[in-house]
Order: sequence, then C-alpha cells, then structure tokens
Amino acid sequence: MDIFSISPQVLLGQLLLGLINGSLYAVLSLGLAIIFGLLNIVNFTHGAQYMLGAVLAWAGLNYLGMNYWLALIFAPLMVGAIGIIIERTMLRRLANVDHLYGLLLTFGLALIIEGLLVRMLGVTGQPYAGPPELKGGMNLGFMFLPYYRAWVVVASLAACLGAWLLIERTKIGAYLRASTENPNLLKAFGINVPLLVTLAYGFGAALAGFAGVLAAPLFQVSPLMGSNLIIVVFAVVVIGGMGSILGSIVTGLSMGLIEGLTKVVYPEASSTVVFVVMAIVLLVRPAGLFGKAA
Amino acid sequence: MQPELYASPDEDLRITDLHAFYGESHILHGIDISLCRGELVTLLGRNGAGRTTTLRAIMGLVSRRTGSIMVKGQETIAMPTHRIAHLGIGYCPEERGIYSSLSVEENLLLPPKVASGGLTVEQLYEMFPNLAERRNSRGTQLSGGEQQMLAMARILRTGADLLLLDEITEGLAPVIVERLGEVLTRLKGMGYTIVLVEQNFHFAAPLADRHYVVEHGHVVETVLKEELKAKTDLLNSYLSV
Amino acid sequence: AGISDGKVKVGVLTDMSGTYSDLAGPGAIEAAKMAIEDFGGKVAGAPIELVTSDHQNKPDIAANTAREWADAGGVDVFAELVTTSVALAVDEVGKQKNKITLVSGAASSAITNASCTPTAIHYTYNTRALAAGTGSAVVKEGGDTWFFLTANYAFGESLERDVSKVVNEAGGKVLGAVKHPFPASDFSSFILQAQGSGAKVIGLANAGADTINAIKAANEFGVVQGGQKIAGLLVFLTDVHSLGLQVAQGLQLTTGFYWDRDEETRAWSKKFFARTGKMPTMVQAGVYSSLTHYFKAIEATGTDDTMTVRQKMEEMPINDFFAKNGKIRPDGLMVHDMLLAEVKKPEESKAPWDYYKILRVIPGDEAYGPLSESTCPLLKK
Amino acid sequence: MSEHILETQNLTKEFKGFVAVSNVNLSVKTGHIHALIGPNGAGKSTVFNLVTRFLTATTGKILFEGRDITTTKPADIARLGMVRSFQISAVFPHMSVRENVRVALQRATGSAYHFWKSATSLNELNARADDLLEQVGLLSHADALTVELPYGRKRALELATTLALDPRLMLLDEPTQGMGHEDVGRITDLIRKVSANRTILMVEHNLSVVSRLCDRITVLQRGAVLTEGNYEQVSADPQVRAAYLGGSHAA
Amino acid sequence: MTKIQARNRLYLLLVAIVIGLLAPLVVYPVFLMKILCFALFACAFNLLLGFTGLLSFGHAAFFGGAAYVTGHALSVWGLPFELGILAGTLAATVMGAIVGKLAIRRQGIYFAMVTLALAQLIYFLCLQAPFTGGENGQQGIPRGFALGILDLSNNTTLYYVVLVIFSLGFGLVYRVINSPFGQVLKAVRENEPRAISLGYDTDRVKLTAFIVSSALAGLAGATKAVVFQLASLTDVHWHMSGEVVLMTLLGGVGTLIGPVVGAGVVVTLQNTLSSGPLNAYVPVVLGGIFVVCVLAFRRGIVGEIKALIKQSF
Ligand SMILES: Nc1ncnc2c1ncn2[C@@H]1O[C@H](COP(=O)(O)OP(=O)(O)OP(=O)(O)O)[C@@H](O)[C@H]1O
Ligand SMILES: Nc1ncnc2c1ncn2[C@@H]1O[C@H](COP(=O)(O)OP(=O)(O)OP(=O)(O)O)[C@@H](O)[C@H]1O
Ligand SMILES: [Mg+2]
Ligand SMILES: [Mg+2]
Repeated sequence: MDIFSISPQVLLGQLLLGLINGSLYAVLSLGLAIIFGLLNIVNFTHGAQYMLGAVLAWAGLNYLGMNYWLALIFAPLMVGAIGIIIERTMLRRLANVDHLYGLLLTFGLALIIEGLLVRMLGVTGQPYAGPPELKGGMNLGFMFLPYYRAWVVVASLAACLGAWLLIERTKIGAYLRASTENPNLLKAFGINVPLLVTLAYGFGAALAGFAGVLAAPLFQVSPLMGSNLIIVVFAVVVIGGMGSILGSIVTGLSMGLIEGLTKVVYPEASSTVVFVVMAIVLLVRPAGLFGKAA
Repeated sequence: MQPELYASPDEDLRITDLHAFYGESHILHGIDISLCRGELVTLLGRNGAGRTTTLRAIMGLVSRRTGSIMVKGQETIAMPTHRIAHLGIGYCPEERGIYSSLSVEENLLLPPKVASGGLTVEQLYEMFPNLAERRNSRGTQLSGGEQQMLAMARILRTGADLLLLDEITEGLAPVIVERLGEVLTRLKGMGYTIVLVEQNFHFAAPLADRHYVVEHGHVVETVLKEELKAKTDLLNSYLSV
Repeated sequence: AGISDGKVKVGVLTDMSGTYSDLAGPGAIEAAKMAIEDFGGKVAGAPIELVTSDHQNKPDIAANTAREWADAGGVDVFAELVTTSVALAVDEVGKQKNKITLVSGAASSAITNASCTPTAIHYTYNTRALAAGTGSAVVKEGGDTWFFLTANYAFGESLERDVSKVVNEAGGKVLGAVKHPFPASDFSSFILQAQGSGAKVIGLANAGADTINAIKAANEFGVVQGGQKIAGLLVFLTDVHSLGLQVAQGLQLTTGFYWDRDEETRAWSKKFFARTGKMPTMVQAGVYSSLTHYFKAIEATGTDDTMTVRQKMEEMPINDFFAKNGKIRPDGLMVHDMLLAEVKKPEESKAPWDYYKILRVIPGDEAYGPLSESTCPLLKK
Repeated sequence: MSEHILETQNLTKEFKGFVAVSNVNLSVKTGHIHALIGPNGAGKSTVFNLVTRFLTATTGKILFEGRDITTTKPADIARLGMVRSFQISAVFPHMSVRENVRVALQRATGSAYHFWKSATSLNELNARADDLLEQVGLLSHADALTVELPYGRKRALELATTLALDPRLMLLDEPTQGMGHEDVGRITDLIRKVSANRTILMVEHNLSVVSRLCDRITVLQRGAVLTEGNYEQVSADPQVRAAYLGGSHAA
Repeated sequence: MTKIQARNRLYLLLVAIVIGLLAPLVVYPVFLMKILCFALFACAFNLLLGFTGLLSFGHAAFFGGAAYVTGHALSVWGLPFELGILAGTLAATVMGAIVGKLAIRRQGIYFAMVTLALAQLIYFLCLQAPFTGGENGQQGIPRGFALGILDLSNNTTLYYVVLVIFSLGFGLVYRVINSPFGQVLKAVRENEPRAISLGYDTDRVKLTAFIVSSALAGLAGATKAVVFQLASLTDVHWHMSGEVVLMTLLGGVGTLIGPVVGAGVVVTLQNTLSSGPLNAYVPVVLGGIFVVCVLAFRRGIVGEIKALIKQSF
C-alpha cells in the first residue's frame, strides 16, 4: 500500500508504536554507547544481555515467584553483575590490544550464551505475562494503546535521562572520554581507570538487561530475541555518533519512528531502513549525527 | 621493611637500583636518585638515554620495573599507577598527552586534586594567557606550544607537590621559556619538589640544585650546582659529540 | 538387486539449534531412532543404521552433508529436511545421486510441483493443504474477508498465495496483506494495520517465532475482542505449548497429526513423550511414519534399489497411527487426511499437552487437491 | 624559474570565529633558507598547513613557482616538489628505518600501484636510502624497528624521509625539536648541506639554529606578520624582543 | 638467514603442492573444495584486515553476491563454466568498487560499520531480487565443463580445477603483499597523514586494496556456487562476514597462510561437530573458539607457530 492511502489516524498510531520501539532502542543503544565510549569496544554481547534480562525475569517469575516490579530491579542487577565478571575476567585482558578483539570476543560470548540457553529453553521460548497492574489499555480514538506499552516509554525515557545526567552533569563524562584516548595518562593523574571501566561495562550491561525486562511481556521470551536486534542497535549507535550519549538516545527514538513509518509505507524494508539511514549519515556526516568529528 | 630505615622524613623521592623494561627490552639498568623536599634536579643525557623512561617508571607506566622507589617515605614499586599519583605526584609527559575530545578547560580540570593547595584556574590563566584565550577550543586544536603550556598548567592545579616534568620547554618561544623559568623558581620557593628532564641546558642550569647525567640507563655523573663551572667540559663531553 | 553394501543407512538432516529445532530437531532424530527400533533394527535381513547432522538451516551445509553421505557415507535415504530451502537443496542432491528424500519438515508445495524430483517424497504437510484446511474452514464459518500478515520470503508468499486462492474460490475476499521482514519481533504495527483493514480474518502466513509474536501482539491489542479472528496458517504443537492456552485459545489451525486423536496416536506419542519429555509435532511423527513406510517397501521388494523402492512406496497405501489410507502420488506428494483443529480454552484442557479439539477431518484429496493440479514436469510424459 | 618559489597573498584562516592567520603575505626567495618565527600560537604551523593544503585557507591565494595551488590536493602538492615535515614526529613505526626512507624514494619511481611486481624490485633503492640515513647519522640503525627509536632519532629519520623526495621546497616545522645537542648540531649542518640546491622554509624556536642558518626571517604574531628581515635586523627590532625573544636576549 | 628462510619457504610450498594434489585420494573432494573456497575467501579478507588494517564487516556481500550472479549466469544464461565464474567475480569487483568508494573515507570501527550497513542493503536486495530465488536460493546450478572438455560433474576433476583457481587467487594475494604496492599499503596503514605528505593518494591506495580483496572474495563465492550447485542467502548474511573474521583470526591475522589454516579448521569443525554428539552445540563451540583465540592466542595458529620457531632460533 502507498503512503497516500493511509489515514492520519493510522499514521499517528504507527508513529506512537514506533516511539515505543524507539524507546527500547534508546535504552539499548545508550548502554552500547557507554560501553563503546569507555572501553572502545563494540559490545556484541549486548543482544544476549538484553535477552538475559528477559529470561531472568521469566525465570524469576516461574521459579521464585518474583513479580515484574522486583524483576525490573533484580534482573538488571544480575545482568550487570555478569557483565562485571565478563569485564574482569576477559575484556580486561584486551585493554591494550586492537579494539577489534573486543568486538570478536563479545561476538563469541554472544554465540555461547545464546547457544546454551537454546538448549535449556528451546528456541520458541516462553511467554511472560506482564504486571497485572498494567493489564488492558486505553482507547485513544485513533488506536487502542495498551497501558503496558505506555509504561515502556515512560520507564525507558526515565532510565535514559537518569544515565545522561549522571554522565554529562558529573565529571564522569570527561573521564569517560579521556580514558578512551589515553588511559595510561589518566591513571598517572590518579584515576582508578580499571574500576571506572568495570563499572561502566556493568552499567551498560545492566541497561541492556533493563530493556530486556521491559521487552519480556511484549515479545516471546526466547534465547534468540536479541541476536537480530543487536546489529540494528549498532546502526543506531553509529548514526548517533559512537560514544555520544545524547546521540544514542535521540537517534534511538527517531529510528523507532522512521521504522514505524516504513512499516506502513514499505514494510518489507522496515528491518533494513535503519541501515540505509546509517549509510547515508556516515557519508554525509562521518562522525555520526552527534559525534564530534575525530 | 621500615621506610624510615631508608628515607629521612624530608626526603620526597628516593630511587634505588631501578630497572625498567619495555616488553623484552631492558631500558634502565639500576638508576639511583634522591631528592629532598623543595629540591629541583635535572636529568640530562643524550636522546634515548632513558630519562623519559625514568619518569615513566616512577609513575609505573613501564611494562615492568624492579628496585625501590620511595615516595614521601612509601614504597611504590608495587603500587598501581593511580595510587602512586595520589601520593602527590604531578606528571607532565614528553608527548604532552592533551585530550582531543576535551576542551582546553576540560583538559585543565581533568586531573582530580591529589592534595590540598595547588593553583586556581584563574592563577593558571594569568600564568598562560594563550590558554585563557582558547579555553573553549578542543585540546588538540591548540598550537604545539600552547599544548605544552596546557600540559604543564594541568598538573599545577592538582595540589601535587612532587613534579615530574619531561622536556617542558620543548617548542616554546623564548619568552615563554623565560616565563616557565620564573614559574619553576616560584614553585621551588613554594616548596615544590621537581624532577626536570631537559635538553635545554641553559634553561636548566640556573634552576637546578643537582644534575644527573643519564646514559644507557645508568646515572653516570652527578653534578652539583656549585661544581657546574668546574665540570662544564665534562658535561659537554657527555651531552655533545 | 539386494541390499547395497549390506546395510540400509538412514540420514536425518535437521536443524538442531536454530529456529526449527523445537518442532523438528532432536525430536525428529528420536523419532527416527524409534522407527528403526520398532522395525527391529533390521530390514530384509540387513541392519539399519542411522546418521544425523545439523544443517543449521543452511542449504549449502545440508547439500554438502547430503552429497558426502551419498558419495562416501553409503546413505540410502534422507529424512526430515526442515525448511524449504534445505529440502529443495537436498532433493536436488537426491536426484543426482539417485537417493530417496523423505521431506517431513518443509512446507512449500513447490517441492512436488515446479521443483519436483523423481526421488523426493513430500510426506507430512504442505502449504496447499494448510491453505485448504484453515482457509476454506474459516470462510465456511463466515470469515469471508481476509488480511494477511505474510513473512517476506518464499514460504510466506506461497502460503499467502495458496490461501488467497482458496478464500476466493470459497467466495471470500482478500482485502490486503502486509509483508513483514523475516524474522520480525514487533508485530504491533502490522496488527494495527490488520485491524485498520476491517477484515474479519487475519491470516498469519508465517511460522515459528513470527507467528507466536504476531499472536501475542494480536492478543495485546485486543484483536479478538474487536471481533476479528486470527487464523494461524502454520502452527505447530510446540508453538501453542510455548504461547500458552491463555493467549492461544480459540486459534484455528490445520495439522497433519495430533497426538491425542485416537488410541494409536496416543500409544505412539506416549512412547515418544517418555523419551523426549515432549509430545510429538506432526513433523516428528511424520519422520517416524515415512521411514517406517520406506522400510516396509524394502522389506517387500527385498532390495534398497532406489527406483524399485520408490515404486513400491507408491503402490503401498499408508495406514498407521500417522496416516489413514495415505497414498504417495507420482509427483511425490503423500496425500493423507488433515485435521482442522481449534486451540482449547485453558479450562477445557484437562492434562498437559491437551491443547486441540479436532473440528473436522479434511479428506486428503480435498486438502492436497487433485493430481491434475500438480505442475510437476515429471508428470508430462 | 621565478625569483620567489613560494608566495602567499592575503592568506587568512579562521577557526570558528578565531582568526589564526590573517592577511599574511609571505614570499620565499628561491634558494633561501627562510625562517618563520614567533610566539606560540602565532600561526606558524597553520601557515604551514595552509601552504601544504592540509588546511584550506578561508581567503587568500598561494602560489608555488608562480602556479596557483590554493586548491590543489595535498598529495599533488608533494608531487609538485614541496614537502613538509611535521611538528610531532611522523614516521612509520612498525617498518624498519630503511623501509621508512625507501617508501619515500619509491614514490618517484611510480611503482606505487604495481601489485604484480616483486618487492625485491625495491632493493635497488637501498643504496640511496642508506646514503640518506648516513647523512642524518642513522645508518647504524638502518634495520632497527622505528618504534624503538627515541624521539630525537625519529625526528632525524623523518627529515631523511623528507629529503628522499628531493623536494625543491622543504617545509620544516621545528626540525630540531626534542633533539640533544649533538643531534641539533648535526641536523643544522645537514640542513645547510641540503639547502645547497633547494629552498627551505622552517619554523624554529631555537634561535642559535636560526641565526646560523637563515638568510631571511619572518616574524609572526597573533596570525599577522610582525616584521621581516635577516637575523640582525629582526633580533634588533624592539617589538620582536618584547613579543618573542624577551629580556635575556636584549643586547 | 634470509636465504634459509627462502629455502624453507620453497620446501613449504612443495609440501603444500604435494598435499594439494594427493588430498582427494584420502579426503572427500567436495569437502576439500569447500575448504579451498573458504580459504580463498579468508585470504581475500585478510588482505584488507591483515595488510591494509581495514576491518570489513560486510565481505559476505561480495562472496554471496558473486555466487548468485555466477549461478544465474550458468543456469539461466547458460554461459560456460569459465565465463560464469568470471561474471560472478566481475560483479563482486564492481560491488567492491562501489562499497569501497563509499567506505574507505572512514577509518576503524566506522569503516567496519559502513561496510556492514552497505552489506545489509545488498542482503536486502538479494532477498527481494527475483533472480536470487529469495529464501529458497538458486538450486541445481549446472557445473558444466571446464575448457569445454573437462566434465566437472566429476568431483575429482572439479577439485583440481578448484585447486587451480585457489592457487591463482592465493598467488595473487602473495604477490600483492610482497610488492611495491604492498609496501605502500603498509605505510598507509602505519601513518596515513605522513603517507599523504609523501605524495601518496592514500584513498586510492586503500580503494585498490579493497577492490582486489572483494574481487577475490567474489571469485571464492563464484567457485563455491559451482561446487555446491546452489547459491543461498546464508552466503550474503552478516553471520558469514563474522565467520570469515573467525577463520582469519583463528589462523592468524596478517600471516599469509593463516587464513587458509583457519578456514580449514573452522570448516572441518562445522562438519564434524554437526554430525557428532555435540551437534546441538555448534554455535556454542564456535563461540568458544572465538573467545579462546582472542584471549589465549591472538596471533592465531600460524602466528603462534611462527613465534615458537622464532624463539627456538
Ligand atoms: N615503547 C618502547 N618500546 C621499546 N623501547 C622503547 C620504547 N620507548 C623507548 N624505548 C627505548 O628506551 C630507551 C630510552 O628511551 P627514552 O625515551 O627514555 O629516552 P630519553 O632519554 O627520554 O631520550 P629522548 O626523550 O630525548 O628521546 C631508548 O633507547 C628507546 O629506544
Ligand atoms: N584546528 C584548529 N581549530 C581551532 N583553532 C586552531 C586550530 N589549529 C590551530 N588553532 C589556533 O590557531 C593559533 C595558531 O596555531 P599554530 O599551530 O599555527 O601556532 P604556532 O605558530 O605553530 O605555535 P607553536 O609555535 O606553539 O606551534 C593557535 O592559537 C591555535 O590555538
Ligand atoms: Mg625523553
Ligand atoms: Mg606549531
């Protein structure tokens, strides 16, 4: 169908849905951006960490009777902790070799984590009932909006804002950028760079886990739920300008919208459009929309 | 071991039998240096003698180091770099290490305070007017000399009172060099302890209490201020052809 | 002729870790083992051997393994072959190497039409049958306007095509379709479009995770409350199992097999369950049945010569727990009765895996259509 | 061959409002060693970058041997015969010292894109490479890996590489920076030696070097030309002293 | 010293040739051919990563793209074997020229990402374009005859043809690396601004390398299409781009035969695993290898061996 045959209501609805996905992208790409910003590695495990968040929420509910709200706190903490272990035991050793290796390591880890979970849960995955408090939805006239989706937007934006303030409004931001450029000198200034790095990775991973919990009620909780998402999120980060916090947030949201539109105009391409945008942006503005030119 | 055994209380830095390595290659072969509070010494030597390496070794920035480095009575040979810095050391590297992703001001404010005291940003800007003028441009957009000033200014803010300065007059116009000379004298007066790696002997000579001549990773000669006149030829023979 | 190199070797090529590993995968291999054991591990005096391999849903890997098995491994028959691209690739090898391929997991009706081969047998189900089953049934019940969510690849499209045909023939009307990328995770947008279309029925021309997520989204956006019906065109027992009845209830679907249909099916499925902890999907049951039928043909002819066996398999009707009076057509299609099922409400389900109520048995010929419809080139001679 | 090998006309460079170079009219006589001095941030490196097209002038014109090169690509500039050395040492760290020089020599041979030939075809360049290394006193390190050279030696190597291109105009940005006395001495002599059949434009803070080498000196300040002349004239100029030399050089 | 090295090289070469010629007597030819195809692919990739310092995360596009074109040329246009292969390779070269032109202007991670993005576009085209057969891929591509006489439907014959193709490709890589151009490549990788100031048009240098690499990747893909008689989406998917990185890394980035070894190991693993007891854990094992390589021996198999030899001298 072509764009003209679409009533404004439908369009509005689609944009709203786009925004919802966008807010998930935002949280994910934010985590990715932080990790890239500080460790200078492209964290391929991010998709798996997102999936872990969802799986932990599901497991918590089915084995410990942990409700959604608790999961929203504990699952990210768990994922963050796992992230910290990964950083301490493996990424740490790659600190001063080509960043390519970080990418490859996390790529391998993603394969492992997903592969193992497939054996445990099967690929079709498991359903996760959202919080009963948010059952049902409201009729906006142009569409029926489930309360839960509304919550997803609110929660994501809150998380992004929080992280952004923490990083940009404190000195952490400067340390973050400096330690990617020349960590040794930063150490010589008396900053515990290794700790900084570990925490940053843990935080980034936790954000992924958080997104995972948010997504659990929306999609089937399955081991592969993150594997395709991840490269889209990469694209988002690149478009925003790698390591640019604000960039990743804004781009996340807008990519959601653009995708939403494409789903109406030319749905086949909805999973590709992000890459088109990315290609264009990188050619016109190499450092990404918000990235400082290197 | 009891630090007291080695270090007299007013001894800020004592290096004994320091060996340092870059990966396989063994650069320092037993350096011995010691400074008391408020002293300024220079490390002289040919290119590649190992002076920069000495400073990097003190900061723990070499791949491996052995021997003993007492900073203000504390053994640091096994300490991680960031802890060493917090003993009140300020390091100004040879390659300047200005952060391109940070503005001049951000660069200036980057190093955390490691001790009380230290100059205020205003004092620094007044000391290096170029920086004030360019405060909002990116660190690496500064001119070579301006970067050198920034690298120097940066560590004067942190309250560090033991300074390791590597070729700070490099690429600076004579006026600025002069100003730096004054600055160092002032700092010395304020009780700062300073290790200066210099090519520019004329700059170093009047400032230093002692000159260590480094060659092939050894200290081959120690020249006191008083002996300068007498040993000039000797020095030349070491530093020039 | 006798038995080539003194044994009959079965090669099961399936997806062990990918998207289809639940509906085929390890379960399919287990079914193959059962088939061999139940047949006594021997056929026509020769021992039966089993080799298995994970094709990771990659046709080239599948073809490579198949070719190697045929050339160097002495494999006589290939079984399972989930997903169409793999099936087509292996059928091609089977044709060249003159080995029978028993396709159970793949869906596309192309396998016995445009791309049919003398050695391929499409055993369990195909898109045409799914379409005829669900499509016509739903239209009969008044669901006469359709909107499709179609996975944007060959399988999805052929499914949409087949169903549209059925719907139109039954006097229904297709209002539109949206091709969603494959795989996709968020279906809300497509569901919204489907709602907007005002069609009575939303047909899901996709499979596996896509179907599941689509159904979840539909449930979330109150499609059913809104008076629309969801028709899952390819839904496996495992999908329903992972969706949960709460979400899946009321879903209508067509299947080639259901474990709880009668004594025979229950008996076999219980055995399967005992070994795998899951009830069998139609694909897994199909693997068992197809292999058993193949063995019977060898038993009867006393040889494993491909063409002879193929001939015999065609002559012998299939009557077991899986299929009643099933027959293999010259184009390689195994025609058997299909089941139109509806997913039970949670309260109706008395036991675990008690998911379907069978609405109707669709006679094989109705489901698969007459041989005259087949476009298989082999028939034209 | 024109009298002035390099001329700039009202050369101006702005960085987001900040004027780094303003209306500089520079003319370098063929065969001269011409020095550009001035306080830090005066705009010397920027002028270099403009002339070698690493930066694009906001306004103004650049003429090389009378030809307008204001919009020529950097790589082409080098081919025209004008080559620069960098303020921070620019070498190929993980190639041997000899290879560093050879890469430079290779360009002239035009074999850059010959991916079908054998690399041994480059050995014919070794003699000339070693000869250049000899001149900067690096021959003994010819096979060493460049990363491991101390800073000063890296600069010397860079100069050798620049010489390898046998440029008609050489732009040296602080060639003696970071060198010990013996190196400074050697480089100074070297520069004099190679200046024989070419023109050199250099930025140099080391006044002894300037005084020993340069035929003509242009003093920049705050992006503009303060004054121009030979060493005596310039160093006598009170403005220059105030701005650049400072008290100790007085009288 | 260098003489000895040269002699050793020669011996190695001879051994390799002998192995290459005798292999099909012991090992299943199609399997060998698969290894050769991926080995060539990995070598092409390594030319960029190892010797130009560019990580392309979209090389599958050239590999798989060429496969489709060759498949189409052979089965639909009915071109002879040689022309079919040529068509695929040319297609890849053109794609390489375009992608390269756009990508080389960026460095490091960005380069990787642009190539990934453009490769995703090509993937999408392959999914949509009618001639690729979408998800089902192109099936039953005819092998035909080499030089009009050699019947390639015979695996062993085809093997030797593929061996020749591989050797040509490998030889080209070797030559490129050890050529004047190779030196310039190295210089550009080491310090681009300096290379520019020496008068080198570095973009053109990198582009040349990229095109050569994509052409070779295409050659590999085209050959694979003939060997398996099919072209499918898996060859254009970004996972394939990841796999070739694994092969190169495992074998040894920046070493000449590393990629060959790496390809051999990975392909063998995939084969043996998929029909072994671990067959449900293929991804896990591959992932494991990634991790171990990166952590334990970053120089890759060949790199490590070289290092050992160095020490023992
Ligand atoms: N990263 C490194 N790896 C290996 N060797 C190095 C490294 N850095 C320096 N060296 C070697 O260490 C020795 C001492 O270098 P250092 O920089 O300390 O010399 P220096 O006295 O500071 O001389 P200058 O700073 O004037 O060049 C030199 O011979 C140099 O080759
Ligand atoms: N890319 C840039 N963006 C903004 N300002 C710049 C940039 N490059 C240089 N500048 C400014 O332009 C002025 C001139 O810089 P330049 O490097 O030419 O000085 P210089 O004469 O080389 O000084 P030095 O002797 O210290 O190297 C400086 O104030 C510098 O901060
Ligand atoms: Mg030094
Ligand atoms: Mg400068």
